[in-house]
Amino acid sequence: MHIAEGFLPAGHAVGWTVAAAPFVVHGARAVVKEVRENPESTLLLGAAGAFTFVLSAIKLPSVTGSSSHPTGTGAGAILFRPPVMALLGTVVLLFQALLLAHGGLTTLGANAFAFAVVGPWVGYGTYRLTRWLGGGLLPGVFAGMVLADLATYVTTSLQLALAFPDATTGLAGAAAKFLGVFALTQIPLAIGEGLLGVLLFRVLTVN
Amino acid sequence: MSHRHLTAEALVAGYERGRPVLDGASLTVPAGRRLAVLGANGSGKTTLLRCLSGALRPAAGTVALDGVPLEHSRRGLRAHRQEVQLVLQDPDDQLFSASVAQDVSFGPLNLGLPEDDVRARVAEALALLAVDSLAARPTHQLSFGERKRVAIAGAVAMRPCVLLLDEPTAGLDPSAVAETLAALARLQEHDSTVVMSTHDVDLALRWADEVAVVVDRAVVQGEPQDVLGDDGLLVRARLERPWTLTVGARLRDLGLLTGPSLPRDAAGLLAALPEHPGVLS
Amino acid sequence: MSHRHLTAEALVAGYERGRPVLDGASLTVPAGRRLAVLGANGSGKTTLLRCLSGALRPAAGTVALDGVPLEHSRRGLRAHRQEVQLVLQDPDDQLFSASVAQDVSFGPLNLGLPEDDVRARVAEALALLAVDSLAARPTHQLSFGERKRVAIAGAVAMRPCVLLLDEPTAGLDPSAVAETLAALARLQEHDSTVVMSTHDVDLALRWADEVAVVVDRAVVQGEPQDVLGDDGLLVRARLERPWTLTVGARLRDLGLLTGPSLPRDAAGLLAALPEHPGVLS
Amino acid sequence: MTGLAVDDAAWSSAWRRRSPGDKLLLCGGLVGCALVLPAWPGSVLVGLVAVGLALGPARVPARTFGRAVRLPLAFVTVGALTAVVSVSGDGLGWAPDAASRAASLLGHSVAGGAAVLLLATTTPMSDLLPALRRLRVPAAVVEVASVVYRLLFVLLQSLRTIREAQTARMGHSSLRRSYRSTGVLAAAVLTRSWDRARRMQEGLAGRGMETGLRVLPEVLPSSRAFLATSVTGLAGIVAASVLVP
Repeated sequence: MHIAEGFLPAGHAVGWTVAAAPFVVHGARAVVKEVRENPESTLLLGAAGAFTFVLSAIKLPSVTGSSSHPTGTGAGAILFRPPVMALLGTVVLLFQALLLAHGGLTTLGANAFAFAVVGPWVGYGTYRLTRWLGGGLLPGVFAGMVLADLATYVTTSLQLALAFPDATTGLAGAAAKFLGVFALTQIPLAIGEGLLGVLLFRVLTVN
Repeated sequence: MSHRHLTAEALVAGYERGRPVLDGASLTVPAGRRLAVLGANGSGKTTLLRCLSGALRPAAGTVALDGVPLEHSRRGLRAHRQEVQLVLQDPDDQLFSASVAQDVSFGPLNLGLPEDDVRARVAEALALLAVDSLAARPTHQLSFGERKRVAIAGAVAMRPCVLLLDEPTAGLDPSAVAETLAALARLQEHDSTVVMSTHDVDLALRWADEVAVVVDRAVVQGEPQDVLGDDGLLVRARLERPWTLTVGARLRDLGLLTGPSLPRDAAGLLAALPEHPGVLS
Repeated sequence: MSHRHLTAEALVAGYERGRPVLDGASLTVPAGRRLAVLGANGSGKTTLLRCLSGALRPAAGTVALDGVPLEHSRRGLRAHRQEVQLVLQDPDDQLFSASVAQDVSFGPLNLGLPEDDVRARVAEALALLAVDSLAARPTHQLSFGERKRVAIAGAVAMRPCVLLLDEPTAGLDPSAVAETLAALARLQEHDSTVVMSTHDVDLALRWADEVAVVVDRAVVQGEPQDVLGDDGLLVRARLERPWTLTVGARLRDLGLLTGPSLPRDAAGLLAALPEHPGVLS
Repeated sequence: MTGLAVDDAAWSSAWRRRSPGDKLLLCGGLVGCALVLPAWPGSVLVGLVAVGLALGPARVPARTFGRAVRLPLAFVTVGALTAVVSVSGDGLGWAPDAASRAASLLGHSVAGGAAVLLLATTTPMSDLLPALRRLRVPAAVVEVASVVYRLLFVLLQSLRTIREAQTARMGHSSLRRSYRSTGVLAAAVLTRSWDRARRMQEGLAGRGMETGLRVLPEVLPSSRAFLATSVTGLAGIVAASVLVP
C-alpha cells in the first residue's frame, strides 16, 4: 500500500524525496548509460516497467476472500537488479499515482524510498544471501520476495510513524501502532507474494 | 451426452466508452447443430459468446441452459462451465503449459477427475483434433494452426455439451481451415453443439445449419440462405454477400440452375449446372 | 519518385530446426505494379519479405535494388530502408507510441528530415490511410484494423519506393479489407510498388498484376490467371483454386462466357455472362 | 477496448488540448495548497475547486471521478485512525483533538487526491511525460516511461484475457489451484512482455531506429487566460485560508 496523496506533512514529503533522490538519480544514470550502449534496451526496460505495473494489478487469492496485490518489487529486483529498479519503480509509482489513484505525487519521494529503493535492495540482498548459503533458485526467490514485500511495508510504517508520533509514547509508540496495522497484517500476504514468485520462476525455468 | 438448449434473452453487455455493444440481443442455440455467429469486427460477436459461456456477466438480460437461468455464483458458474466451453480467438491466451498433453489435461484435472479418466479424456481430445502426434511437443514449437487445435482440444477434454469458438478460422490458411472443420465434424458425431463466430460469409453459408448475424446491437437469426440473401441486413452488418448466392441467383435468372434453392458452396454450384452446353430450361 | 527494381536471387534463408525455409528462391518485384506473394502459413512468405527489406540477412543469395546488391552494413541498410519498407503482420510489433501522430512521425524523423517536413509527411500519410480522424486517439483504444492502418501509415510516411506488407488483410473483416485496399490504391497513384503476402487466392487474383507462389522452398512467378490456374502448383503449395477460375472455366465450357480470358472477380464474372436467357454461343 | 477509466477520461476530456504545463501549474498549485494550508478552509476550498473544475469545464465523467476519488479512502481512514489513537502503558486511548486531527488528515488527503485526479483525468500520460524533460529528466528515461505507457495496456488486456481463459477451465476453482494458476498467469504476462519487446526491436529497426525513440512533440499551446485565472484562483484560496480563522 502506498501513502496516499497529501497524507504526509509537507516537510516529511520533501525530506523523503531528498532521501530517495540519490538512488533514483543513480538508477536514471544507469538507464541512460544502458540505452546509450544498447538503444534497443529502451524497449526491454519499458517492457520491464509495464510488467511491474501489471504485476501489481494481479489479484492474489486469499483465504478471507478479500483481494490483495503483490508489490512486485521483489520480482523486479531479482529480474532487473536494484539500481534499475530504483528508476523503474519510481516510474511505476508515477503511473500508479496518476492512473490508479494509488499513492501520490507529493508522496512520490516517500513511496519511492520504500517501494523502489528499500524493497528491491532488501529483496535482492536476501535472494543473493540465500543462494550464497546454499539455497537453490526457488528458495532464494521465495525469501527475496517475502522480505522485499515486508521491507516495503515496514518502511512505509516507519515513515508514517516519523510523521505522526504518538501523543503519549512518541516515536516508539507510533512505530508500534503503524507496524501493527500495516506490517503485521501484511505477513500472510507477503508469504503469498513469495509463493507467487516461486510459481512464476518455476514456470519460467521450465519453459 | 444429451442435448442441452442454450439461450440468451435481451442481453445488454459489453460497455465501451459508456455504450453497450449489445442491447437487446437474443439468441437460441439449436441443440446438436451448427450455428455460425456473423458480424463485423467490433460488432459484439465476442461479447455475445462471452455472455453465453458465463465469462461475462451481462448488465441486463439472461442466459439460460434448458430454461434454467445462469446464476453468476461460484456454484452456478461451475455447473455452467461443465456444459459450455468457449475457445478464444488467440490460442496463446489459453496455452499455459510446457507440453501439449499437459495443457489439454488442465481442464479435466481441475474438474477433480481421477488420473485415469484424465488420461483417457486427453487422449480422446487429442485424437479428435488430430494433434495426438504432437502430444509431447512443447506448445511454442507448434504452428499457429496447430496451437489453435490444441486450444480447442483443451476445451473438448472437458466434454461440454456446447462448444463455442471465437473466430476459429481467423489467420488460418486453406489447408488448416479444412483440418479444423474436419475436426469439428468429428466432434459432432459425439452429439455436441458447435457455435462459431466469424466474418467469413462464405464459410458460414457452407458450414452452418443456422446463422445469427450481430447487427445494430442485436441479433437476427435464421436459415443461412435467408439471412445471407438479405442484402439490407448484410449492408447494415457490414458484411458481404456470399459469392455463391450472387452468382447462383444470376445463373438461375438465366435459367441455368436446377434445384429448388440456391447452392451453398462451389461444389453445389457446379453440380447444379447442366452437364453439357445447349441444355436450357 | 522514380521506379526502383527490387530483386532477390537464389536466397537461402530462414533456418528452422536445421533446414532453411527458403532454398534457391528468386523473385523480381515489378516496379510500380502490384505483386501478391502467395503461400501456405510457414511456407516462407514472411522470410522472403524480411530478406527483401533487409531485416533478415540470407545465408546465401543476394537482394538487389536496381542491380546493386544490398550490403548488410549500417550504411547499406540505412540506404535500403529509405527505399524499401516492410509492414509486419502484427501492428503491435511496430507501434511503440501511445499517440498515433507521434508514432507515424518516428520514421521520417529517423530519416533526418526537418520538423516541418515531418509534420507534412505525417499528415499526408494519415490522410492516405484514412486514419486522420484517429490522430487524437491513443493507440491502445484503436481496433485491430485501425492499428494495422496506422502501422502502414508509419511506413508510408517514409515514402519508400517499394512497400512490402506481410498479410495486410489477415484478421480483417470485409469492410476493413476494402478500406485497406482502397488506401493501397491511393498510394499507387503516387507511383509506388506494393507487394503483399497472403494466403487468400481470391484476393490475389482480383488485386494483383503479378503473382509469386512460395512453394517447395522456392518461388514460381507469373501472371495471376496462369499461376493460379495451375492445379499441380496449387496442390503443392497447399492453396485452393480461386472460385472465379473454377466456376468461370465450367461456364466457358458450357459456352456461356464471352471474353478472351477467365474473369478475375465476381463483378467480372457477372459482366461476362449473357444478359438474357437463351443467348448461347 | 479495455483500458483504465482515468486514462479514457484524459483522452476525451475537454481540457485535452490545453498545454500540459498550464494544467501542471494549476494542479500543482492546488496540491500545494491542500498540503500546506490548514484543512479548514484550505483543503475544503481546494477540494471544491478541483471537483468543480473536473465536472464542469473539464467535463470529466462524474462516475469516473467519483470512483477514483474514493480509492485512497481505505488507506486514509485507517492511517488517520492509527495516527490519532494513542498507545501507552495503560492501553489505548485517543490523542487530544483526535477528531479534529483525523479530520484534518482526511481533508488534506482527499483534497490533494482530488487535485491530482484533476490533472490525471485531463492530461494523458503521453502528454505529461514529454513535460518531464523540462524538469531535466533525461530523454532516455522519458522514452522508457513512454514505452511503459504504451505496453501496460497491452499487458493488462493479456492479463484479463488469460485469467478469463483459466477461469473457464476451472483454473481458479479452489485456493490451491487459484494460486498455481496465478503463478502461471504472472509468468505468461512476463513472457509476453519480453516477447513483445524483442519483436518491437526488429519492427522498429526496420523503421530506422538507431539511437532512440525520438518523436515529433505535439503542439499544445499555452493559454494566458488559463494561467491568469489559475494564479488568481490559487491566490484567492490562499488569502481565504489566511484570513478565515
